[in-house]
Amino acid sequence: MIYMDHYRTTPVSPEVKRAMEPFWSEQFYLPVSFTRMGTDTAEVLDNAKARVLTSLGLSQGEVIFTGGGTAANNLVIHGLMRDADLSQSSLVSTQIDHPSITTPLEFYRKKGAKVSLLKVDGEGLLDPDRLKENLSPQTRLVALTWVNHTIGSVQDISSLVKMIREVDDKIPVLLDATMAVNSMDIDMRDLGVDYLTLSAHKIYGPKGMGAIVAPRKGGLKPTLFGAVSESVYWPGGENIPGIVGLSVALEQAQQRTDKYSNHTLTIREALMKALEREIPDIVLNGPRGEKRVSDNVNYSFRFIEGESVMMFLDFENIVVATGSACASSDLKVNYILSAIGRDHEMAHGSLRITPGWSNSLDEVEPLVETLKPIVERLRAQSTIKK
Amino acid sequence: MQRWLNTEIMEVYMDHSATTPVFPEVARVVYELMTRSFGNASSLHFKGQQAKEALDKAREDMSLALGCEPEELVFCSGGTEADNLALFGTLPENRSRGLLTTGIEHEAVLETAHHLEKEGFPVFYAPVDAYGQVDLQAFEKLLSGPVSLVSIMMANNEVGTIQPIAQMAQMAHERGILVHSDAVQAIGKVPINVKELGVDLLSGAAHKFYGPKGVGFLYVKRGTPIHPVVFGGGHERGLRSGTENVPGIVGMARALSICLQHMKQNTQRYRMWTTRILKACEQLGEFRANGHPEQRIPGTLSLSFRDVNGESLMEWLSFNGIAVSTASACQSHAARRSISHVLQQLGLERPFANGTIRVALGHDNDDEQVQYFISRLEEGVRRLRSMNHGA
Amino acid sequence: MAHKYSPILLDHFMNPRNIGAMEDYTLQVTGENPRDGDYVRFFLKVEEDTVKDVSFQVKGCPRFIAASSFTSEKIKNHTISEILSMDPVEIQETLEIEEEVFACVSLPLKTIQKALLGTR
Amino acid sequence: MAVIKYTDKVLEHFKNPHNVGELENPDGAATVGSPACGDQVSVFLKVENDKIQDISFLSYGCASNIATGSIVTDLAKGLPVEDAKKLTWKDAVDKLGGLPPVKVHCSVLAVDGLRAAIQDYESKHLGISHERAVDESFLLDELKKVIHPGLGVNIIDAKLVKYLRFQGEGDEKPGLVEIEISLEETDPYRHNVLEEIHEHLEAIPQVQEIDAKVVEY
Repeated sequence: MIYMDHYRTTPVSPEVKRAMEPFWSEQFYLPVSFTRMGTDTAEVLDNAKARVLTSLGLSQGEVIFTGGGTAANNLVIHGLMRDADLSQSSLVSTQIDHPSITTPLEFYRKKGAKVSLLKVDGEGLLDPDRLKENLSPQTRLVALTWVNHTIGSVQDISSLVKMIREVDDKIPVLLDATMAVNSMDIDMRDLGVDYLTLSAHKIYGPKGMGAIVAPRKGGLKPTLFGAVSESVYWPGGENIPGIVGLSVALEQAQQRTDKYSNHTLTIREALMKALEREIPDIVLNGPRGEKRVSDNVNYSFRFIEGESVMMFLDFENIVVATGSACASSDLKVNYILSAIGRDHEMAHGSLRITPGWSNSLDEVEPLVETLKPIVERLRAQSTIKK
Repeated sequence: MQRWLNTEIMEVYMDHSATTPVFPEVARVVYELMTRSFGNASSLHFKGQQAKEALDKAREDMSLALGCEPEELVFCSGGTEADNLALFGTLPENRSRGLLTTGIEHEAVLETAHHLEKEGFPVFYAPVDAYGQVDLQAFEKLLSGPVSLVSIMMANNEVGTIQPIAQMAQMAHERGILVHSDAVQAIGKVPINVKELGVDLLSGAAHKFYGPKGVGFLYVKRGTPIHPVVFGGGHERGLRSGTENVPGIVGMARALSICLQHMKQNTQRYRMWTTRILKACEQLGEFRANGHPEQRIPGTLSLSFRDVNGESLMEWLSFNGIAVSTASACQSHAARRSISHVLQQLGLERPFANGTIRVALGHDNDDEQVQYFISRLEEGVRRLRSMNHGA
Repeated sequence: MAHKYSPILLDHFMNPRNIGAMEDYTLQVTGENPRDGDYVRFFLKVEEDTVKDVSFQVKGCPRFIAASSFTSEKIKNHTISEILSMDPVEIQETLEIEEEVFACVSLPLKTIQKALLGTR
Repeated sequence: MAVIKYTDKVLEHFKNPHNVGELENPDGAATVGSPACGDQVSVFLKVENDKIQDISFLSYGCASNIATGSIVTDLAKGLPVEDAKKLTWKDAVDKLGGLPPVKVHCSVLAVDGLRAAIQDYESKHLGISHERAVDESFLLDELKKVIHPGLGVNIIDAKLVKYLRFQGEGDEKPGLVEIEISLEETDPYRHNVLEEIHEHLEAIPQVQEIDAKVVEY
């Protein structure tokens, strides 16, 4: 089996699984004052928060554990917009940000806020000047996805944030770092963003867990209500095993970013070379080299549709992803590929191959050797010819 | 500190209304899905298919257990998120009509109701009797007000009283009003069929019925007008976006099916132990048992002792290895109330309210533990009373 | 943050010193916490301006019971002026209780000080 | 969640599709659908004494697109032309042991391709012109090819189309098609249905302008 769809989800690592183990049936109690069991659990939560802060280079700050990465982005956006005068508010992001950012922004556009989803260049990169043009005193939020989950483009966050701070250092900046945590060393002291969000199941942690990390407390208004225990933002019974799992996964990931990026980069480069050598009429989606994250490969295969390619690979126990509409939940063509200028046909024919820890260099050759005849065969029976 | 104790300490957990240990079988299932077939349910390939099949099976099993259709279940992170979606997702944008609830709801509904009031929604609180049951006459009158949603919990988390949900749902539906019920404390303990209850929305949380933490659901009857509050990739028919927590959901479904298998037997065990505990409390004198004598979640006891501080009694029990919770303390530092909003609403006199503990029996308790609990309770009450009036 | 009881506080709660009524007391005083009806009743034997003996009855939370017990131990064999100069903060720190969250901790000492002031 | 669960029959026809390829100088040929929408099928026919003597297809699309192309050509092979015309997409779906609702439109496309190839044969060899007057009933038949992916039923039978008007010669704006279609705001396929309506109607030369409004009643 060759699993190369780590951008969809990752297995929980053995260390994370071990760390979560005690909190299912032994130490299962919730943080309750003045009870031995409860105060022990409270310490576990404090350690988890400390682990998250130190992993991201902070000695203090706010950590909000949520029910997933999507929930984290929603909580920040709703938290900033709760009592804002929408007619005087402008929200800024890009056309290729993750749906958990663009869809809440669309929600506020319908309620009267000005929403600018900025164009990006053909490689998915945002030009700081274009961002600058769209900043105004009414800007309530700039939301950016650090690494694009489809084409692996890496936004130049430091220069983008520097430019925003020059214009107005009070504009809240949300940075979705979900696909950056594995490969990029994060130090939030120099990043200068107000809210960083991440999702545990993409970094070898448990599903159903996300987090918001902020250098300074306050700033958000609660938009989820209930019995406040550890956090006023995510009330109710805490997901102790999930929280411990996320914190250990994050700590592990940030301790091994160099090893991880080297490991995946060698696979990425080998795969790109082999594909471009073996299979004609393919086009890379997203940038090459430095501007592309180490663990993402995305090509459009002309004249054929992606779901069919994926199914054939599936039969050979090779797991990848496609941008084809036929495989998407709402039959819409991949908006990110459209945004970087790919026509529908190219978008339908795209494959996203994302290696992770479990992959090795010697999987590249069998993958390409299996893929080659599949592409040839589908092209032979295709209605469109070169 | 052990020197004055004559008996061995026994670890006894009796706070199952707060949270429960995960069934070992459930923990195994969650592991299996977390580490091996870890596919993402939304992906197409066979790794995703395995997760997808597991998710579909869990959705089917749970819908069978609750008496609804698979598509009528929206999975989310827990009871709190389910309650917030039920309320924020159905109330009309123009605030013309609002919410009818009670003063003894769990914070997940009550705090949301307070926020809705601040946002300009009309909110009405139906009165409850001394047992905590809704006064149906007053409820019916309130239904004629500007109400578009009724939200009343199926069973109270502090005193266990079960509400006449089916009757209230019928009355509300006569006026075209939607009905939501927070059934977090009832699921897995008493039989629930959403069609018989007649509710439009119903929420549950896995960690209350021996399932994993961080996962729950909202039942949304087909055709109920509801919009999402969490936006993104359009998962769960667009009502709750975000990658499905397949291991959590499958664990929840397995936990519910195990609870249903043991429900009859556990109910008998809890009833037997409840009678024994109440008898001992009567003998201690100056005692009140709160909540409805029959229509109450089996195994949930709210015990009030005059001239005893609930927090001290809890600490004494905790010191003896027994975990219960107290409704009377500034222990929940955030709330800093002296006695809980529920006991106040029930009109319990203050000297009793101050001396209240909640005991929630569970699957893992046994006779010996109950006997040990009774002996420690008796000693604790006598001891604390002796401290203040030299009994 | 979930608060935790310190070992010394638990000791005073589980083994309250000087608990019980007193027959031949010279002074009796009761302090009540209006919020939750907790109260403490001190029995003091005062001779030559010194508290020779003290005992108390109490109904309250573990912090309140511990504070009463610790106070009773602290004032024994001290002169009235020494007791009047005692600071409740010291009790709170020894028992490791965050005062701002649990104001009731200083009630026992203040009750005694008020009573002793009355005898001047 | 519209995650596709294929039957073994579908996978079989997908893995080893029958009748793939392009026939030399076919008696009838046609291409329907478009790569833009992710689905296209070309069908080629050889007819002898009114029977489909040979048939083949090419496809651009997903697994069900290929499988339906394969099954439809299997069903049509050897049939008299008149019977082949009566084949419906339901026959194809039943032969495949069922298709998820979201993939039913592929079987419609394959049958559409077969009928278009037959019409091409009839007009070239039998001089039958299939010029049908473009009016509301013609448009209704065209719109019956638009399947709602969530329901697996076409938007006409599903009673989603609430209003349809075609302005022909003599009306104020000849060539204008006005449609009102009822789709809920939270319907994930709202965008896809509108796109398919445009794709089908834009292929009709007489249609100059399409005004498709979404209503919620």
